[in-house]
Order: sequence, then structure tokens, then C-alpha cells
Amino acid sequence: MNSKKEKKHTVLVEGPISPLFIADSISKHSTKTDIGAHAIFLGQVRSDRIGDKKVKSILYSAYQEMAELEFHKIREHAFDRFQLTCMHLYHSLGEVKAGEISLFVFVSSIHRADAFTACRELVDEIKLKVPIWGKEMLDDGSFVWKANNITTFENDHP
Amino acid sequence: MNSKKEKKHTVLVEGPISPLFIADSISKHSTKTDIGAHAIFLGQVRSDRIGDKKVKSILYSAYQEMAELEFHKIREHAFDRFQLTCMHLYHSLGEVKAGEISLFVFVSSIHRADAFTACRELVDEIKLKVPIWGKEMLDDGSFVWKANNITTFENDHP
Amino acid sequence: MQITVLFFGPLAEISGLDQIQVPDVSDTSTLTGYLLGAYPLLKSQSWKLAVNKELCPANRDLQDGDIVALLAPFAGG
Amino acid sequence: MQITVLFFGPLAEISGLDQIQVPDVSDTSTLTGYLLGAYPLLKSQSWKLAVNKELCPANRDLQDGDIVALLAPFAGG
Repeated sequence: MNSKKEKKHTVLVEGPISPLFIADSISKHSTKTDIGAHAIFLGQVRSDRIGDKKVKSILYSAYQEMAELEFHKIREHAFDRFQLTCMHLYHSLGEVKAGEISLFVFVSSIHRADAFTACRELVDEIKLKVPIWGKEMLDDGSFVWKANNITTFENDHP
Repeated sequence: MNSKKEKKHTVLVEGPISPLFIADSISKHSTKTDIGAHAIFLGQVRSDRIGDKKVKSILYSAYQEMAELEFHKIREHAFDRFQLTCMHLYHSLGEVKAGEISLFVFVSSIHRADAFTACRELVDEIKLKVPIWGKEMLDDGSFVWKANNITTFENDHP
Repeated sequence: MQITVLFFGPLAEISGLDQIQVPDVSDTSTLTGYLLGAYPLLKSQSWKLAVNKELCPANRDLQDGDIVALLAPFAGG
Repeated sequence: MQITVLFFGPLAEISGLDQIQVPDVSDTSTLTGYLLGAYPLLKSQSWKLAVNKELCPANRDLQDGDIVALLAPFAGG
């Protein structure tokens, strides 16, 4: 266990993640001259068609205490399996419009293989394990609830 | 063949790639509301130890006409194999200091699998196929030539 | 004995409440039966239970003060 | 008949020149022999040839005006 793992990390942020915030995160790594590779994933809200309507924005909500715990576990699990120098995870709460960014996964390593594999697996785990919900607001004022992984929930009332 | 493929793209840029340039590239995608996933790779110059010396910067040079042709082929090859909305490739020429960014690969797609796989393969292909050289400038004023893939060149004089 | 039940996202729309207190339920099966009786629309939804922020895939005993959350399919990312 | 030979990166340091003109070489094997004779330090280096911006893995005929590049191992990224 190193100190990187033990720091308290803010993951859930209000509103969209701005490109300038991303630039600032990248800049902060210029002093870490053992890093050779950064892998970044950005989830952008799509203006999907739902019937004859279109998604204008997603309203994200979460079971915050459990979400933070899950992000922490996902983080530890990645640090245990990959040789990583840094990891930063951010997910939006509240309204994120189509075209804006709601997920920012940023992993850095000495060589690129670790960053690439960790980044991809982190995104999969976040989508699968973190209790976040998204209400897709449509252009006629109605809404539908988004679901990433409905099959793992089907008929699962314990 | 769609129009995305046919545009002339600037790939080789003078000096390091700045975080603000990256932010600006990301911002430009907010109007493309069919994009759900951006995968980004950044290559950062490492301050590797070489014996008792340290790398201060890399001086990149290229066989520019061939490099541009290779970038173009790599680009086409990725568009043929993956469902991608956009692709942007940038590589530095000239001096890039340790901690600065020399490679920026930016791929966007509707769903994340295409962006992730394409991004990783693009980086592999760029390292393997593009005629770019890097002179690692050391802190005592000496230098060494960097090589990504020496084994594929070994004893290969035709 | 008192259990706090939390509702989130689409399930909070069904219950009309963010949380309720349920007395005298000894395990998660009993609690599930109670919830399906109280909110029949839950039968048409997919959801899982978490007990004290841990997913609960099988029946387990509950203790006074436990916090149980009803979780609809996640949509992060 | 005239072939242009380009040197890049570490190989330009060996040749001391960015490019030379070589007359009367009919194929890449002959050219390689000429270059190794003219610049013996090339023997200790790893490199490939590109003819008109295409890598050339086996011997091939050369034509007047062809541009041949000597490429040391790449270091992009």
C-alpha cells in the first residue's frame, strides 16, 4: 500500500467535466518525469434518438456513500493489478447536456501497456459497479431512465 | 471512403503538445452529439536514467514526407477496421523536454470499444511504422539515440 | 428493531420517497416481500439490494440500524 | 542514371551528410554494398531501406530518379 492509494479522492463532481479541467489535470503531471504514457477516457453524453425524440441531457444521481466506496475499491483493485504512477477518476452528478463530458478516467504509467489496460478496465468496472443513475431528458419534456447493464439486474430481487 | 478520411491532416507539429491544445481539441467535439466515447493517448517524455546520467529532453526529427504518408496509411487502416467518428494524430518535431508531451492520439466513437481498441493499435502502429527519430539529450551535454523497435531492424540491410 | 430503506433513481419515483423505516424484518427476503407488497410496481422493475453499501446477492439476516438500498440498473459513464 | 540517397537521424551522423547522389546502381543490393564500402560505420548499425517512401524488405531494381532513404530504428511516440 503506498500513499497514492490512501489519499482521499474526490470523484463525484457537480455538472459536466470541462476540457479546461482536463487540461489542468494533464498539466499537473509534467513534474512527474517518470511517466511515459497517459491513457484517458472521456464519456460524452450522446443525443440518442428514442423513438421520434432526442436526448437533450442526462440528469445524474447517485447513492453517494456507496458510489465513493465502489470508486475506492475499483481504484485499489487497479493499483493492485497494474504498474501505475497516477490515477484520477471523475464522474458528473446533476445535469450534463448532450456533447458534454460526464466521465473522465485518467491513468498514467511508465510504459503504455499498463495505462491502456487499466483505463479500459476502469471504465468497464465503473459502468458495472458504481450506483449512479441517469435520467435521459428528451426534447419533448419527457424522460427515460438509462441503464448500462440491465441483464445483470434482471429478476434479481433477493 | 468518407470525407473524414480524405481531409488533409497536419500531424507533425513543432515542439511539445500543450495541454491547452488538447483541451481545445476536446472542446471541438461538443457539437458532435453522436459521440459517446473519446479515447486519448498522450506520450510524455521520460527523464530516464542512462548510466549515471538523466534524459533532459528529446530532439525529434523525421523523414517528413514518408512520415506523413505512413500516418495517412495508419489512419485509413484504423477507419477501415473500426467504427470511428473522428481521429486526430499529432507528433512533435524538435525539442520536447522531460515531462512534456510528444504524442497525442485522439479517437472518438459512438461506443467505447472501438475508440479503446483503435487508440491502442494506433499508438502501436505509430511507434512501429513512422520514420521518426529521437535524440535523447542528457544532463551532462551528451546524447543517445532512442529506439522503439530495434529488433525489427536488426541485421536488416537489404 | 428498525431498518432504513433507501430508494434511488427510478425506484424513488415508484416509492415516492427517498427513504422509509421498516420495523421488525429479520432478513432481506422478508424485507423484499414487505416492499413488493407495499409498492407493487417494484415487481415490474429490475433491482438489487445493498445492505450497508455492500451488494447483497442472497438472503441475509438484518440487524437493528442496517441501511438497505434498492438499486436499479446503474447508468454511470 | 542517378539515385538520391537520404540519411536521417543517427545515420546522418555517420555519413556526415543529409543526402548524396549515387550513379549507376541497378538495384538496392548493389547500392547497399556501395554504401557499406563508402561508410563502413554503417555495418555496426541497424537500418532499413525505403525506396520512394516505401520500405524495401528485399532486393529490388532501381530506376533513374529513385529516392532511397536509410532508416535507423524508429523512435516516435
